[in-house]
Amino acid sequence: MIKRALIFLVLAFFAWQFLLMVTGWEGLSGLGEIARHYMEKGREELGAANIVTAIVVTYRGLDTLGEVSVLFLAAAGIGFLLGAGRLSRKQDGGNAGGLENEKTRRKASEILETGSDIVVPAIAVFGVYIFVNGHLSPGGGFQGGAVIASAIVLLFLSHPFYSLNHGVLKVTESLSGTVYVGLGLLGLILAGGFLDARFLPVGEFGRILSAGAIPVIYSLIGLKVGAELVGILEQMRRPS
Amino acid sequence: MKAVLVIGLLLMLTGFYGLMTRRNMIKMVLSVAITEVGLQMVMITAGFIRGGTAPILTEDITELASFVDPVPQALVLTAIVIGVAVNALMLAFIIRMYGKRGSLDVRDYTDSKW
Amino acid sequence: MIITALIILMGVTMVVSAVFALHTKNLLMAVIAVGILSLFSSIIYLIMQAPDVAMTEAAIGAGLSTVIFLYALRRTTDRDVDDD
Amino acid sequence: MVTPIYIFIIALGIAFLLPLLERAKKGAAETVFLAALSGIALISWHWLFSLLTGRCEIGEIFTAGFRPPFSINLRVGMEEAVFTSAINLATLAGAVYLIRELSGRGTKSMMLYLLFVMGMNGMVLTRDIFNLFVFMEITGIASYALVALRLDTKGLTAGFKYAIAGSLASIFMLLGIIVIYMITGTLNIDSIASRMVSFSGTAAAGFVAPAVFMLVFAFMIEMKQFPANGWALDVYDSAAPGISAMISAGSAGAALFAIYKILPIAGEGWYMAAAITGSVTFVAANLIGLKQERAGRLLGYSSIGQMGLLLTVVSLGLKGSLPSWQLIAVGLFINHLLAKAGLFWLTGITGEDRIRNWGVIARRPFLLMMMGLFMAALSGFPPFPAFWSKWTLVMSMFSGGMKVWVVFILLGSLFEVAYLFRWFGYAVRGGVEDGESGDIVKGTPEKTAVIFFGAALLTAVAYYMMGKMIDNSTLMLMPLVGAAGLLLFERFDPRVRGIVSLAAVLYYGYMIIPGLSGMPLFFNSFFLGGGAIMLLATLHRRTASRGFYPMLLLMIGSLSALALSSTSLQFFYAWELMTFSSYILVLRGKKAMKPALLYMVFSAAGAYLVMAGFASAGGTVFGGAGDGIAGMSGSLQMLPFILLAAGFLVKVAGMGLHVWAPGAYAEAEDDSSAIISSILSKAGVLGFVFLFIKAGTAFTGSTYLYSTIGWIGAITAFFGALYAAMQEDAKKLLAWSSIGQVGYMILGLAAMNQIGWVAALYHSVSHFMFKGLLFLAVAGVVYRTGTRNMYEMGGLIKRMPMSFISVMIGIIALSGVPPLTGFGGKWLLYNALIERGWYLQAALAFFSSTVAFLYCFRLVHAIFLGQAKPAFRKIKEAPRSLIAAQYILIMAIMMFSMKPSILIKPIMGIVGERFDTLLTWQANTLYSPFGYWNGFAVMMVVCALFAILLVILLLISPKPQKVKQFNIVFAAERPETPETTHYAWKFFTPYERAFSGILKPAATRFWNAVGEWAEAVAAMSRHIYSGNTGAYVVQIFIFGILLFILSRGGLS
Repeated sequence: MIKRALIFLVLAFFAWQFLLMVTGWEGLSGLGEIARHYMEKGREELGAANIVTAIVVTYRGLDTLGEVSVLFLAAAGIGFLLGAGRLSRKQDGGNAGGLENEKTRRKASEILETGSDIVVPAIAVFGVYIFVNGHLSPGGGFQGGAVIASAIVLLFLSHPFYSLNHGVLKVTESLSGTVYVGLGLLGLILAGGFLDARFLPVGEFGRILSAGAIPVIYSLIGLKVGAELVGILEQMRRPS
Repeated sequence: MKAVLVIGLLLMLTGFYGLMTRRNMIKMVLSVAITEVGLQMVMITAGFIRGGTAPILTEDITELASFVDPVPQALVLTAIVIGVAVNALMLAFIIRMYGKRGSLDVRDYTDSKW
Repeated sequence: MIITALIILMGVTMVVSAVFALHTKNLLMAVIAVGILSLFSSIIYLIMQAPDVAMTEAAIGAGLSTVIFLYALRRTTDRDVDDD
Repeated sequence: MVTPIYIFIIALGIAFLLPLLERAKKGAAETVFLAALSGIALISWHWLFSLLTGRCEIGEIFTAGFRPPFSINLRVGMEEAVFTSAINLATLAGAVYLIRELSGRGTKSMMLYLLFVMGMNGMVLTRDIFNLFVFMEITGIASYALVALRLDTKGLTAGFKYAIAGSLASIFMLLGIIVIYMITGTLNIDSIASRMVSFSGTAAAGFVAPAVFMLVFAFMIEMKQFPANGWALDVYDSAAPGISAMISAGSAGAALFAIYKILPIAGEGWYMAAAITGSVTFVAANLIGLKQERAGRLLGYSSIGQMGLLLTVVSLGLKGSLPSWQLIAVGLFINHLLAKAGLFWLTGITGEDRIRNWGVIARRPFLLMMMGLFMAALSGFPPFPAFWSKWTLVMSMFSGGMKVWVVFILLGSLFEVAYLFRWFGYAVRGGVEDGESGDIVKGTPEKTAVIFFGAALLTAVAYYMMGKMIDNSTLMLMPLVGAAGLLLFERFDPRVRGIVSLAAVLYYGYMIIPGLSGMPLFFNSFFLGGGAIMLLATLHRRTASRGFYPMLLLMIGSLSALALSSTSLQFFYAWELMTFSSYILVLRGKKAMKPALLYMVFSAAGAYLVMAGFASAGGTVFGGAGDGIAGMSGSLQMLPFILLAAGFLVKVAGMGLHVWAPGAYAEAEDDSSAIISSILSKAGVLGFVFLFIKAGTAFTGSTYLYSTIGWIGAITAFFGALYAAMQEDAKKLLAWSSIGQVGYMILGLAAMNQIGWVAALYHSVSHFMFKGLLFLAVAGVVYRTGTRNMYEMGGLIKRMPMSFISVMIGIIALSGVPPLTGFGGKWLLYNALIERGWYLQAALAFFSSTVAFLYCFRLVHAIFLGQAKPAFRKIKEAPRSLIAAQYILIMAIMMFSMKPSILIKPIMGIVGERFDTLLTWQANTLYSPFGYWNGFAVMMVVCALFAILLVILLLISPKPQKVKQFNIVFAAERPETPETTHYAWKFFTPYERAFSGILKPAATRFWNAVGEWAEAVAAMSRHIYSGNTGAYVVQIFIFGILLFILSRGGLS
């Protein structure tokens, strides 16, 4: 009873705080200082059409590197938790972690299998397209990586016993990450600072090969994110 | 666009409610996910400018004021990825805990206390 | 105006599905409800002129996240749970 | 300069590459991993040293080639360099410590660790608020997974709780960040801070306030503030100790730094709320820790407490009410970092979570020593950094008028001391409750090395801070250097160590005493001379006696430093050293676990009173006390006087505050008891001397402070004697007697006239001699008989005649009858009291002296006279060195008895001219206004009287008849427990009945009740940490509401 009252009190309090925010909220009427700078100078400084990409990859590149690290950490953590030592049979009672699912897993239907064999590569290519064009149109490494990962999900669905080539996955994961950091370093050495994409020419606006190293970096991010997400999915799927 | 703001904040409150009342660990993570969606909506609203378009430049640069703020979008991008990563990690914890004790009830995991 | 109405409609749906997700006894339904919530939010982002975010939310928040939840469900329980 | 960006490049590059090394040669991954951490550490040290030596400016690092606020920038200033250096050093050491476990878990765990370190560096370095969030997430996620390193249910659960709490914090943080971005248009911390101010009055403020609140709320969760910290406790509790060490030490520091950056953004209104939250956390966590029985969780409570304290310091510092707060914060932080990590590491080595079983560590003297060192550091004993920080903190708080804060901080510290030393007591004395007592704690070489490294580093920082903080630091360092030097001799025979210590004390005395005069001369001669005699007595030791001589030397040295101190800080420093070293000496006694803890808690409380007293007086109370009474200034306020007097009353075991003393005096090792009760008890007397010199006669007229203290002295004297009479245990008897005797000294000092002071100082020396003599004699008897109960002894006069003579002389001197020294003391005291007009007190003191006869008689009668027990028929005289020390004391007593002027004249010189001169000498006769005393003549007369009486006795008494002890003439059967028929069994029962009304140990009951109450509160409050994640979530939210209310209160 006391607990219910407390919960009600908490909700009421935060509702009141949120209400204060809503009533006081006026919304932006114009761009703030840094946003204006990005919109005005972004094109000439970085040559990217998609300013969000410019921000993500360059202006706030350190955030993105951190974000990739978070994903990497989560993948490592999940791998550590679920991969390290087989999930043994119940230690203190209860249902063993989905072991019997392995047996009950049915083979997918013929149509799904064949269909996915055709669709999966297409989706993967689409994913690549998304991150390669990240500096020009909406989308980029994260979205592209996620799309690639969804292709893999489809693969998992259609081929329940499909096993990924872990070597390739691991190498992709490691190398894309390392090269990403390496490109950042190149920015430090050749251009203005760590993760500065301008060590490659800015190029002609609107082309694939423009905006300095942004497309390269975003592609690497895409590969990395894709590999991490696939790794996570693989770990979560596998009842080890 | 106060409507979006209100929806976002309502979702956050719903998430808080779930986090406080649910005992099923998966539902707790779902509550976190709901809260995060709400939060991201608030964040997007914070960058919204009435009449603005997506911050993607075209060959013929138009009036600057006609864009929405790109910065919150970049932040939300990061927030989404981080949120999902953490949720996945929490689920991994749950899977492993379930393997130990065969329960999803958070009250069954109070080994360390006081 | 239509857009506002659409947003409000979606918003109500979202809140309802959030509450549903928290109260249903069926975890699978709960996960799917949250997935729908995410999907709707990505539509709202699109309306709010944030295509990048919308794509991310759709692909990662609504898509992969849901799959991860489903995997987790499969590995923890295959029965409905009682929740107070 | 190497840009700190390389910290991130190294960490990420290596972390990304590590998976590829999984299949590589064994050890390759580990090597690369450690190399990466070393590289990171090197970069931060490189910055630290360059900044310290002024070789470089503050480093501003712009990423992406754009200036802030357009892109994220990092900064390495002094503060950042200190924090990253400390964190990186600790995490490097921690990695070495953990390397086997990490390596056993595969490269993934090393990646996690590496990014954990990177995250913390980022949190410290970044100047972008969103980037701060990202780095916090990195640190957080890495820690969630690392907590579960062992993959046990506890660890997994804790990781899950941590993740839930972390998610909540980041949700609130993002909400705050986005609103702040909205109104300032920037994410750069420096630009935000300046822009936030201009929003305080505008329309936007309406929706900014909730957002700012949520931002602060988020960071408060990260800071593990009470009561939103159950999850954190479970984390410390459940993770592998090596990991807990890193989370407690490292991420705490990074979070602290983060909040240091955030608070100015939130605005000044939040400083007070944060400071209050911090101190509430500090007190609450330490209070609840009192009930904790498990090491990991105990350290968790302590960690959280420290976080609270640090938060208080930082918030008050930012608010501008704490000058030199940076020094305080850095000192506390580094101290916490190393000491806490060290203790966690030790927990990992012993593998024992229940503190009751920590006796396992006692077999490893090195580890035990390390534990003692970390304990000392954590509780703020000198010379460790926390000591200097706490001193500065309390001083600045008092000078800023923040007295209530001081009360809370000292209270929290006291709780912390209580539970830490309770644990340490178990480690030294607890033994092993269950299981095989045979298992020896194993530590791998690298783990032991890491612990040693931590301790060494702590000592180095301590040395550095000491040099900065204290005047005349070389002199003040001497006791520590001496003790440390003695450690080198630990492997030698105890006699060698004893002789080396003795030589050290003598040489030290030879070096300093000639240059002294006044009170320092008196007390130094007393402490060092007495110490030397007592050291001689310890030479009978044949047991290993690990750590005994270093601590003894430290105690004697710190007493000397106490007498030499010329500033308050020096005084307090020496005082605390003395407390710690004597605590260890007490703890060495076989049954001393509880008495030692009581001693420590009371001493710490007394010390805090003293510290508060100094602080309330503005810092330099005892400056100039070295001049003796001539420096009497009368410039003390009421509050400092009371605080200091209360502190010293604890030390002299004034009635009501004495409950620690009987146990501590009696339960120490037998020779230590002699030292502690005869020498150490005078430290409080010294305190009063210094205090009264400073206070002068300021309070004699207007208030009754002096007479209150006088009364306490008189009552102490009375009750000490009374309780002594009721004891069955010879050492307890002497202990109570000591308490009573010190009461006389306080009474004499409080009289504030020349005779009183001469009486007090004279009696100090005299008491040292006879009480040392008695304790040593009893030590010899206990050594031979193996018991302390007097009714089990008897008839030892034949076996131990030398000891008998000692006791005989001792009790004559003690009871204050002519002709021995005790008489002079009493005579002077009565003169002083009558001169002052304190007739009632004089009467009480006189009555106490008569009571003293009761126990004196008993001491000699029960032990030495009567029939010898069969078991003791063959025992030998006490060891030679004990006897030698006793006879030196006897010679001194004889000499001073016959020629009191040797002692009294110098004392009169030292007391000096400030009081009206009442005492005069004519030849060997001392004249007071009320009479005269010629020691030599008295001696002659008494000796003659005794000789005549003896002759008469021999002539008239019939032939003596020998009777066997249990020859029961009047009954037919032999009693079942023969001891109870011993005439010394409950000898004074009739008196006990007569006095039963006042003998009820009211003080003991009172303090027991206080202790029980504190424990009950702790037991009750800790139930909020139910271990239920859902409940923790609710607590976090409730904490939010409380924080909000607090901030409103702070704003108005």
